[in-house]
Amino acid sequence: MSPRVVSDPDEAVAGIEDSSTVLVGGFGMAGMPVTLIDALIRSGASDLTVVSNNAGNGDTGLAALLAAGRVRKVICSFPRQSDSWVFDRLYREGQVELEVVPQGNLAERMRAAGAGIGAFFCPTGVGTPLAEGKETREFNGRIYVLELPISGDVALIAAHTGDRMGNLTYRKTARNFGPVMATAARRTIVEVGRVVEIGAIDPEVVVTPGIYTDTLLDLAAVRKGGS
Amino acid sequence: MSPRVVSDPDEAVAGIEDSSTVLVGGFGMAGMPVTLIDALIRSGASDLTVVSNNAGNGDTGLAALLAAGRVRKVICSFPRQSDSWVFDRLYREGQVELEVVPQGNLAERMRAAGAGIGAFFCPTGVGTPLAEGKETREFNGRIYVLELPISGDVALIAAHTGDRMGNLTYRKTARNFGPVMATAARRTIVEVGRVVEIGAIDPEVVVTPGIYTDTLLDLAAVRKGGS
Amino acid sequence: MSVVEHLDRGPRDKNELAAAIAGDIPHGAYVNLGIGQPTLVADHLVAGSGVVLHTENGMLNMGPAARNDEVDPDLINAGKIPVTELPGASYFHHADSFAMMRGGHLDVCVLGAFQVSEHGDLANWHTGAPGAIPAVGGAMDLAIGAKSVFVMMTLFTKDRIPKLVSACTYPLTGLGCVSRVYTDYATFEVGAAGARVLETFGIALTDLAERLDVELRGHVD
Amino acid sequence: MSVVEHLDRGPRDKNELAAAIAGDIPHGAYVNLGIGQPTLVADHLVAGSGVVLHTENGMLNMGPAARNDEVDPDLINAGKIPVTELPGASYFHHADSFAMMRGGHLDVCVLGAFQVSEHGDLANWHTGAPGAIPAVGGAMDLAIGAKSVFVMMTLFTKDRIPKLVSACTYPLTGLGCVSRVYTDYATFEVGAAGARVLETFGIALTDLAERLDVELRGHVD
Repeated sequence: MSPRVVSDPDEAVAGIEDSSTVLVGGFGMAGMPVTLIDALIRSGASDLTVVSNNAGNGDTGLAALLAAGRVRKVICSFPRQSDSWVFDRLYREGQVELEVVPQGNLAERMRAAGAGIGAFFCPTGVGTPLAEGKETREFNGRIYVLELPISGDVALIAAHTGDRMGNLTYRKTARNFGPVMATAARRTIVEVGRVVEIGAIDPEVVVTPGIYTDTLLDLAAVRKGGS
Repeated sequence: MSPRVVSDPDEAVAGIEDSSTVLVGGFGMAGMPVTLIDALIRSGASDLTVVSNNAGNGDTGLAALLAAGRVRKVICSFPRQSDSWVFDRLYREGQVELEVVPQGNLAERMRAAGAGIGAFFCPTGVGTPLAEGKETREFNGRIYVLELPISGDVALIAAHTGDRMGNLTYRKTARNFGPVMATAARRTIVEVGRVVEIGAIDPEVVVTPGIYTDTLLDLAAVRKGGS
Repeated sequence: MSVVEHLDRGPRDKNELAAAIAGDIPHGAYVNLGIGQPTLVADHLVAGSGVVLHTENGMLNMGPAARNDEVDPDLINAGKIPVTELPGASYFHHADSFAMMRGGHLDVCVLGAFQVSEHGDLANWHTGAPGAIPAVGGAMDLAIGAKSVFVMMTLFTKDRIPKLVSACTYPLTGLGCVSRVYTDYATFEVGAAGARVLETFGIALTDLAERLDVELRGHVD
Repeated sequence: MSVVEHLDRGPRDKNELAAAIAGDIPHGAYVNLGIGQPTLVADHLVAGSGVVLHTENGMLNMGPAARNDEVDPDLINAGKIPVTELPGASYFHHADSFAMMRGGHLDVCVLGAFQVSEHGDLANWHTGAPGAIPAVGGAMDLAIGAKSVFVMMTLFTKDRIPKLVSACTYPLTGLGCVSRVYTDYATFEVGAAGARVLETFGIALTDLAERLDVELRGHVD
């Protein structure tokens, strides 16, 4: 199905249920779907598992979602940052669970979910606390750890341009987790800087094919106050 | 290292040793590195294992390599075609070994080799003769087969444009196996329609980053008789 | 649900089958059409169906076969036939293309078959004949890679042996993967609960049941 | 090979360390510089070195830190600092970026460390302090993902405890992954065969050996 194209952030995130696993794109602020996260907070959805590289910084975005008490568990590679005070407090108070995953495993485990891989043997983390209790096996003289896919009920990502078929392009290092998360969730919601007509994106430069896009939030229309 | 840029096909393939595993790009004739295959035949390298989607057709390209008696084993998804008489004869005479691999497994196993994955559990082929003797395991109620990476000593692929850092773009469905094979071989040799200066390819549209390219054969220069 | 018996006509030809399948593909679906007869389905997808065709050699929104000067050797389908590109197309490499398929992102896949079992097992890659050279291509990936797998085939071989069977005797392509079988004489649902007839063409249900060695659900003798 | 003792000078400062590492990076290498001090190495790579910098958040041929109006929020390095793009750059997503790393395609990775063992084990992600919130980022992937992993660190903690050890006491980042350790007082080779001193700075080899609880190969008392 071609994606729904909407200009109302609340409409974009409507239907995200309590207890969902939500994949949230971005690395630092690059590629962070801030408009969708704000709408998710307004939606009231709670008991969420959030999968994202970081666990929020400052008081906005993911940090605000955490502060609002909507997150049961965070799966991320790097929760502790100089300005991750919201997460730090909730974690120390036992208000939020944490699964720390090496960044490459985070990406590859979501890629596996999107690609139909049941599990994979991975070279990262062997002999470290993050592999404790996990199955290991030797192939060709090297030891690997068995890792399982991470899939989402919903992915919230940001892209640069999207056409009305949902084909997406990204910009510079804001690409990061977006293309992987788009494949790993049952429903992918994308905020884009601009929506263009079908045919306006060169088929050779599409990064996320439209098959992965379910809802497209047109930020240009949001700025204009809807359309 | 930036790739060597050469205009002589024989120089491009020099150093491919007997008993090498050679990944050969292309699906049908689209993306087939015909100039490099011809040079590989002239090089005399023998006892090769060839990994490619097909096992040659007509009397040129891979079929000619097979006819010259240089191939010990073929790993492919679809050897039998209406015009694969060279392979068919050699196979029936017991002159060449065959490993048939589902097309998606062929791609994913090479991707695994390039990505440092030790093995992966795959949904394709469960319960079929191609999974016989392979380990299976259930995850989330679905059965998967354990598949191992396929890596190459050399990859021979074709791309559309390459810059002098080895960044590559492809054209339409000629992209097929090229980007995957480029990651899966210790040495990747690429024939490109044209070589451009560094900076001439938009960083957003690079499909194969230069890190994967070792040798770039400039077909435009080959046509001009070398430069 | 009662079975519709079309007795005022003969069995369906391949174009009628293709049209029937096209009619059952939901609006806006992402669809892969297997090599051979399934490609005929494309001709019957009406404009505005919003159906997007995937070809496993790395493309979404594939257009019709190329004609004359549209032919471009870099633009072919999985059957290696020159095709065209529709607006909104995209290209990707083989690993991404099969990840799309194996990850369950396609809605419908239409395949030919040598045999389909009442439980949805598929045999379509190898006759098992001694000396035959095995060649699987993308068949096993397609079989397990779509939300719904439709088979399009004649119900009987030239020797009048049924191809819908209680258990496949040919080497399997996939287990329990087919949900619907479109044949000249009838359309079936297959799966864990067994086979059920939806429609017949040019044959009465009772006659059909006699010619098959398969228990048909919902069919009362 | 005899050890070079530089006794006419003090220990190296971080810029000297960075310069030494830059000098040991082969021409044209693909290199990832870890967050923090290792990024200083970039300042010492001479023009024409052909070194291509990888940043694991999805870019090859990263340029220097962005200044003034070069700052682009969409263009940052793994430390989330705005950077620039050099001609011949390319962008890719996180799975492709870590596939590049974990597949062993990078030549050199330079990392900071809390501890390195004589056998090349690395501890650089977690002090193991009770109550510390664990945060690994890409450290474990970087540790196992390059053909050579160089560590850049001070040889002693502020409490003068050696960070080159016989066995790490901090939680491990990777096993046997480090090949060379650049410190203020000395450069070491580490690995399966144990630690070996290559050069010392402002300290005699015998004094260095006394301050470490590690057997130094090639060091004769």
